[in-house]
Parts: sequence; structure tokens; C-alpha cells
Amino acid sequence: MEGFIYLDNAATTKTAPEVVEAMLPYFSEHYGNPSSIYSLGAESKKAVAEARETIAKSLGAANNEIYFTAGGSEADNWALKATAEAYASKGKHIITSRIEHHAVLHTCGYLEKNGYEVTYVDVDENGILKLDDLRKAIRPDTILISVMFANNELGSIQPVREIGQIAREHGILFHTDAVQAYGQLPIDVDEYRIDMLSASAHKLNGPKGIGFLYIRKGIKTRSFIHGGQQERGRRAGTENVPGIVGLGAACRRAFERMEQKTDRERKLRDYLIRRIEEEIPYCRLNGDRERRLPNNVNFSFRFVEGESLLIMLDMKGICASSGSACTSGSLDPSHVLLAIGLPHEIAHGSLRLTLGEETTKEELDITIAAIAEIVGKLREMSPLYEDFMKKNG
Amino acid sequence: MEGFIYLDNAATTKTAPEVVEAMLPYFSEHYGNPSSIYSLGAESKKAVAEARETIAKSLGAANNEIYFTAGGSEADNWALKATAEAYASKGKHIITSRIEHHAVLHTCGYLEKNGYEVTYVDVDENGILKLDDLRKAIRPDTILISVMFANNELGSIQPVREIGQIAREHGILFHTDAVQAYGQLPIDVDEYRIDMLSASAHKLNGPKGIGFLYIRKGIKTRSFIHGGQQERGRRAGTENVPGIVGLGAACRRAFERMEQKTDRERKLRDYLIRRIEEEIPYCRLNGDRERRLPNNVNFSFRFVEGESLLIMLDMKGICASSGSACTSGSLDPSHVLLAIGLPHEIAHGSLRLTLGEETTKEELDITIAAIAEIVGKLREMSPLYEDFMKKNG
Amino acid sequence: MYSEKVMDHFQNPRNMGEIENASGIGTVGNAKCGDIMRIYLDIDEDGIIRDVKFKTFGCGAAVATSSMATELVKGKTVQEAMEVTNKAVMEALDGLPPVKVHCSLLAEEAIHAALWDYAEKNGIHIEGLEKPKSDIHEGEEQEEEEY
Amino acid sequence: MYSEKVMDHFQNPRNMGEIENASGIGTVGNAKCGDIMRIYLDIDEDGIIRDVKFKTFGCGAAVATSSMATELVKGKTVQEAMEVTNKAVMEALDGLPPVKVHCSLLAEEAIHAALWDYAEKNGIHIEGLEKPKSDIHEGEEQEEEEY
Ligand SMILES: Cc1ncc(COP(=O)(O)O)c(C=O)c1O
Ligand SMILES: Cc1ncc(COP(=O)(O)O)c(C=O)c1O
Repeated sequence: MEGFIYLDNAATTKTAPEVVEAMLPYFSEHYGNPSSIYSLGAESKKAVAEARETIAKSLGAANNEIYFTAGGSEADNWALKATAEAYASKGKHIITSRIEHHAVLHTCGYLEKNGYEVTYVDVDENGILKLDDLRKAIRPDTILISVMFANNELGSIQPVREIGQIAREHGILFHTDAVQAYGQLPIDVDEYRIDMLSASAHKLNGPKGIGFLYIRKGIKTRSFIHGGQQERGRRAGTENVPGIVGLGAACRRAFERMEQKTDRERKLRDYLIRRIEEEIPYCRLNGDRERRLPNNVNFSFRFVEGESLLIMLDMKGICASSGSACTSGSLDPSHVLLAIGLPHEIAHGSLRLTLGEETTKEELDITIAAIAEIVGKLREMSPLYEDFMKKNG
Repeated sequence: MEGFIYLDNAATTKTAPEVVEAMLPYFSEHYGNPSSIYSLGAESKKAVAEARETIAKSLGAANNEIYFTAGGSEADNWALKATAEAYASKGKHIITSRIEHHAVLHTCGYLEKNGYEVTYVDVDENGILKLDDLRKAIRPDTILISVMFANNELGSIQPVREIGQIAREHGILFHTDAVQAYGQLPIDVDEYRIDMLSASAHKLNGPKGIGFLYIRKGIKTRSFIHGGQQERGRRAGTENVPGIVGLGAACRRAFERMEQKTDRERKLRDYLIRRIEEEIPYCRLNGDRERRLPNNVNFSFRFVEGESLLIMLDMKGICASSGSACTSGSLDPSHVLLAIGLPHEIAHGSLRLTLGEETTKEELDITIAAIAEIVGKLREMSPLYEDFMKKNG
Repeated sequence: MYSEKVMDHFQNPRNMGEIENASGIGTVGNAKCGDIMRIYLDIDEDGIIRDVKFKTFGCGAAVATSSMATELVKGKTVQEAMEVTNKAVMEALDGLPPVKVHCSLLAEEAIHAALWDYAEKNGIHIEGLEKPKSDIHEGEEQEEEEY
Repeated sequence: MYSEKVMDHFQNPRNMGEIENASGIGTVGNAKCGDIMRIYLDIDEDGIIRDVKFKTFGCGAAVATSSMATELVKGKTVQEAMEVTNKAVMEALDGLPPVKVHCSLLAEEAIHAALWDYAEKNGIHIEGLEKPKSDIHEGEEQEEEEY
């Protein structure tokens, strides 16, 4: 793949070459099992401990509050299912939002089939949780509030501080899926009163297949994967040492350059938004203009369908996405776009462009021109546009 | 780590440099999300499909019967929990063996706490399942038999063909934890009537943190990790593309050279066994002499404690293990050694040496001399040996 | 995910556009489901489809099947056009991914809807033609239960 | 996992061996749990520990704590030896991993058992000394529930 423009960093990122470099010795050289007693294992163990410490520090957490998982989905499943199990005697009610990732939503669906009740709190038209609705949803038997830190499609940043406060006041646990936010926004688990937090390395220029769950000390939990004594008996399975080292390296890297990187991306993002709004008619910015991830741009183009747009962009070497990467292949428009009140046909025409550390202004200029051309072409082809122009044109 | 002798290949193996080579392009070059629509994602998708096909072929299975997981433990947890859930209406009884890996045993423990009944079938003094006891354990409400293909401590190969036959006759599902056997022994899921099979890449010179679960088509199953539509909606989470590619490469490699590799290891194994038996008094070979993994050697040395032996071997640059890598740190001797009837004090003195493709006869000669010296030294220090010699010497 | 033929018809759609004063126009699908197809037919006195155009709002497969369907009916008699099934469209495109089969049904339906319009306008009966359904999104292939 | 001091005492155990006709011998632990320690004391008429030896079946920490315990009591009076607690042994070894703390208890207990034997043989009473427990493996630090 030469000369393509990658604007799908919310789906996954390029693993930074330094991160791969850091991982390499742990495949064929220091390959010992960290649970073993000999020196070869001790090297792996040390590497795992260092990664854990880096991550703990990045969140203001303690080392033994970090548990490695195979990614964000496992962390979300673990947080919800284990909490549900451990606190079932207190209550069986869980609160979440309508715009969570499927890893949370489908886990909630599973819990509903198993005797739990779930309240899905609405968001406003910008994709921000309605705090009043959250307050109203709380019941004596509520055991968990799970609201994402920032949404993967809209980039909308949730009022995590307020949610944490509300949860704490009511003695309810607070889990946040920070898969999109971690590494982009500063997060302090004490300041935000977060009890559990999920993250995934491949969203911050780390490798795929590794992530972690932060669990505040003192919280009752249960294992999700049972077996060996890894992760203090909480998560079985031979440690993915290269993956953990990669996650640690990606984390260190992301936190070192966070301010500089996000400043840069925020400027590029706003440039991209402005030019699209100026140059392409009948478009709508989805998500909050201010409370938004620095790298997220999401537009709906009326009369145009997302997949066609994506394929045509791909033909020009531009990688983008229409809604969540996970839902492609499904025919329904994304639940997130519907939750902010977009009509189906407009939701179908959404385009998500998510910037990365290598994104340049030149790439965006090319992309803007490409979108303008393609949207024009697809509208020419669109019976909806024809009807609209006949009525209003 | 220079000049060490690695004899702990049952715990984990060195990732083969060619395998790492195969993975590398999928970190920073073809890093696209396989679920995405653009060409960058298509390359990842193709790589994943190829790995799946390699694995399916190695088992005589269909491509869509292979589901990638984060390793053997997740595969075991998934197989047991999902089957328990899906077949609960048929019955809540599960049969397994006393010598399973903790990933199976602790999952069984979890299921027992959740209303399931588990029968743990005994093994004989060589660590081979007692088929008569298995037959007797079957009840009308038995939904699953889970017996490992080969044991991780003793290397004892289980009568999988007979178990598959018995399970099929009774209309009971058969899961086998083949984490130790896959890549060492030829396995055909139809021939052995296996309905589900777990494997883990890092046991066959592949990377850590990736494995798979084979699920025969037509079997009712449930997701274990809920979320996105990856793995045909069965296992959520952005695919660990480099890991999957590494697993595929390790699998291809292992099956290409299986005969030659295992012939070689079998010879070395038998050489090691013979010399230890000849040269070190008061030792006992644990596990079956014939029905044994080609790379496994497991001895108990009376009057000697395993950890001390391991540390002294490590000081000479020899990596070995005493029981399962996962249980180190625990004070009890391994449940497997107790299951074959070893008294505690003898179980405590066990040493597992597991050969790998790079093991040489010279390394074994050095190891034998080291063991003889260390066992002698530790016996000098042992009050048990003192008492024994006073009585019998 | 798409065959080369599909990609070709998507990139270079044949017969895209409108026909003024068409003999028959059919629009099927709905925006809610993400695809709408409109077919314009120009049919002469002998019942031969002289010209055909389409407009489509939808995915790559929707565009490609519209384009191929127009190719397949162009120059045909009305009765011959009735035999252009979704299977014929799919085959001509070297197949479609399972989740996209419904697009080929939509294309068939769009032709039928345009023919129905032509028949109504001209008060004629076309053998085997039924009033078009307003929504053909039913019975999609489903994975087995997920939980 | 072990400190350098522990490794040193494990690799080069001090006072390993037996004493013929020892003034007191104590054996504690049991093979079932994986560690047994035996202490031999040679105590002179003034109640001073002239010599001490140990034999241990057990892990690295068991060997190292035995070795260190013998070092700490050697040359001491019986009463001084009574003050050699497991804490003192651990500190002298720069600490032990949490799962190995019981080894230091075992070492303390082994000294006490040998002193008890000495006291019994000589019909004397040692201030603060209790009859040794036969098994000291109790109350290990446990992780919280696992399921
Ligand atoms: C027999 C057996 N089952 C399961 C496992 C667990 O595999 P993993 O560590 O890859 O999760 C292992 C190895 O640790 C094993 O030897
Ligand atoms: C908000 C959010 N949660 C969870 C996930 C799942 O993470 P993973 O794919 O690493 O399992 C993702 C990304 O796919 C995400 O964007």
C-alpha cells in the first residue's frame, strides 16, 4: 500500500515502528514465560511489570489495579459481567447509554437475558449523555453505571466527571469504556472517580489484540477467564509479553507527546470541518463541535449512501469509515447516529474521518477535493437528490 | 540471555524467526482493520482468511469452524461456558478428568458454583484416563465431556479416539484441550469425533496471546466475548491480525516438519530418560512411557524439593519446570502429580524437562550432569535423605 | 469483497441518468434501509425497450446491479425483460456477497415496477407481472442467534 | 524473585550439616507441604550456642532462612537465641516474597524446637519457649476469592 491516505484512526492505528521495535526482543530472545522461576522468565516478568507501571502512572492508578486483556472488547465484557455477578446480591440493575460500543451494548443484552435490567440513557442531538436522565434512571438496586469516555463514531466526549460524581454519591460503581479516549485525553481515575476503565492498545499506535482493564482496589470482582494464576489470579492465560510490552511502549509514547499531538490534530480537524462545511452543500456535522475528540470528524451528506462514498474514496486511496468499523456489513445505519436523532436516510450517508499522528494538511486537501467530487457524482446518480431538486431546485 | 539451555517448551516456546518475519508487515504496513471496506483492510482480511484456512486444513475442519481467541485459556473457558449455557435445557452435567489444565478445572469450578454438576474422572498411575470410569460417569443429563488431548505435565496422551466414540454413542459433545498436542501430534477432528478443540500458538513456536477454538458446524454455541461482528459474530474484538498471521505461520511450519521434528525429539527424550534412570538413584519417571508427547520428560527425585532444583539448574543456565508453569508460586504440589497417586513429598520433587526443536544432545548431556550434581547436593542437605539413609543405608 | 465486474459497473455505471417522458418509471426500496432504485424505460410501439436509464441511492452492489439490470433489458421485448431475474443479474456480475443479494432483488423489482407503470399507463396486461411491493427488505440471511 | 542475600545463602548455605551428639535437635514442617527443617544445636554448660547446623528439604527461601537463622543464633546464649524471630531472619535476608514468609516462620520454629529438645533433655525451663507445633502451615496470605 503506497501513497494512501489513512483517515480511519478510530478503527485502528498503525503500530508505531518504535513500538514494534520494543516488542521484537520478546518474541525470539526473551521468550520466557513470566510465571516461570528461571532468569529467562524473570526478564519477561520485568518487562510486564514495567508496562503495567507505565499504564498505572498514566491514569494515576496503582500497579496492581491494571489487568491486561486481549483488547477493549474483553475488558468491557469482563467489567460488566464480573460486576454483575459480584454485586448481584445488591441488585440487578445497570445503567448505560444509547451510544455505547457494541462490546458494552451486546454485553448488556446478554445480561438482560440473564435476569438483569438495563436502562439505556439518551443522549442529546450532539451525542452527549443527558445527565438529568441519568439521575432519574438511578434506583436502589442499581449496581453499575457504564458510560464511555468518548464516542467512537461522533468523537463526543461524555461528562465523565459529573457521571463519576453522581455514581459516587449514590454508591454505584462507575465503569467507562475509554477505548477511544485513552491516549488522546488526560485521564485521572481518582479525579474522575472512575472505578473501572477499558482501553485497547491498537487505538494508540500499539499492537492489536492487547488492552487492559483498570479495576479500583477494593472493588469486588470475579475472573472472566478462569485458569492459571496470571494477573494475580484474575485473568488466566500465558501473558502476551510482546503485546504487553507494545501496549506499554505505545502508552509511554502517547502520553509523552499527547499535548503536542492533540493540538496539531485539533487544528487539522477544525480545518477539515470548516472546509467541508464551506464547500459541500447539504452536509451536517455530527457530534459536538467543542466536546469532541481532537481527531474526529463526522459528517452526513444528504442524498448519498455511505458505502458507495467509502468505495469511491478507497479508489482514490483514501481510507475512511461510515459509522463503527465493527458494524460494516450490517444494513442498519449505526445506532449512534439514530440515537442523536438523525433520520435513517441521513444516517446512511455518514462519513467518519479520524486523523492520526501522520495525517498532513496536504492529505486533507486531497481528501476534501475527493469528497466534493464523489458526493457530486453520487448525487447525480441519486433519485433522492433528483426529487429534492425538482421540489426545491 | 546467551548460552542457556531451554527445556521448558511445554510452558512456552521461542517464536520462530520466520514466524515473526511473517507477522511484521501487519504491524506498521498492512495495519488496516479487517472489518473495514477499503483495500488496506482487505489485505488484513485476506491474511486472516489464509491463516484460518491453514489451521482448518491441519485439523480436517472447515474454515468457518475455526474461531480465533487470545489463547488456550480463553478457548477452554469459551468452550465450557458457552456449551453449558447453550445446552442447559438438556442437562447440567459435565464430565472432565482430574488432570486437566486449570483453564478447564477452574472453569468447571465456576460452573459448579453456578448450578452445574461436574464429575472428575480418575486417571491411572501413568496419567491415562480410565475409560471405564468415564463410561460409568455418563448420565442422561450429561451435556459435555472435556478431556485434554495430552497432559501438560506428564505428556500422557489420552485415549481421545475412544473418548470421542463414547461421547458420540451417547450423543454428548466432546471438547478436547489440545494446547499441548496441537502441532506435535496429527489430529483429525472427524476421525477422533472431536466437537470442540482448543489450541494456543505459543506452544508451537508461534506468538503468545493468540489461539483458537474449533467448533464443529451445527453445534449450538454462544458468544463468550460479546460486541462487534468479528469471527462471524461469535467472538468480538478487533482481530489481532499479526497474531493470527503468526499462528497461521507457526501452524504451517509445525505441520510441515512434524514427523521429522517429533522423531528427533522422541529419540532425544528417550536418551534423556534412559540416562537419568541409569545415573540418578531414587528417581521415578512420571507419566506413560509409550503414550507420551515426544518432547516430555518428567521425573520425581526423592528427598529433593522442586523449586530448589529449578533455581540451581537456572544458576547453571538451564530452564526447566516443576509441574505446570501456571502453578508456580503455589505451595501445593501439582494436582496432576497427586492424581497419579504420588505422595506429596515425592510430588514436590518433580522436574519437567520439555524439549524443543533447537534442543541438542550436547545440551542434554550438560543437563544430565547438572541434575546429577544438584540432586546429590540437595540430598546432602535433606533431612529426609538423612533419615532414609540411616534406616536403609 | 466485490467481484471485478461489480466494481466495474460501480465505477462506470451504464445507463445512469433520466429519460424525459419515459414510457414507464419504477422506484423501489426505501431510504430507511439505505437503498432506492429508480428505473426509466423508453418502450416503443412494438414493446421493445429502446432505452433504459437508472438512478440509485445505495451501496456499491445497488449501483452495480442497477447498471447491469439496465444492460440486460436494453433492446429486449417487455416479455424478455420479464425474464431478467435477480439471479441473472447476479450471474452477469460474477456473484455478490451474501449480505448484498437483496440488491439484485431490488434491481429485478425496479424493472418490474417500471414495467408495471408502463402497463398501467397503456392499459395493457403483462404476463406474470405483479404489482410491485413497496419494500422488499425481508428475510435477509441471518447468522444464528448471537447470545 | 529473591533478594541477593537470599540467593547467596541458598547458593552457599552456612552451617549446613549435622552435629553428632547434639545438645538439641528440632525438626519442623512436613514433607506434604514441601518443606522440612532440622536444626542441630551444640550448647555448652554456660548456655551458649557453640555450634549449630541445619538440614532442610524445601524451596530456596527455606534453605536461605535456615542458613540465616543458624548464623543469627551461633555464639548467642539460649535467651538471646529466643529473640531471633522470623522478622529478624527476614530482615537479615533483605526480605522475602509474600508467599515465602512462612519459611522464615519455619526457621524460627525450628530453632525453638531444637531449644525445646535441649531443655527437655536437660530438664531446664527456657523463658518464653513453648512446645513446638507440629505443623506451622496456617493462615497463609490468600488472594481474595477467585471466581
Ligand atoms: C493443556 C493446557 N491447556 C491450556 C493452557 C493455557 O493456554 P494459554 O496459556 O495460551 O492461555 C496451557 C498452557 O498454559 C496448557 O498447557
Ligand atoms: C469505544 C470502543 N469500545 C470498545 C472497542 C473494542 O475494542 P477492541 O476492538 O480492541 O476489542 C472499540 C473499538 O473497536 C471502541 O471504539
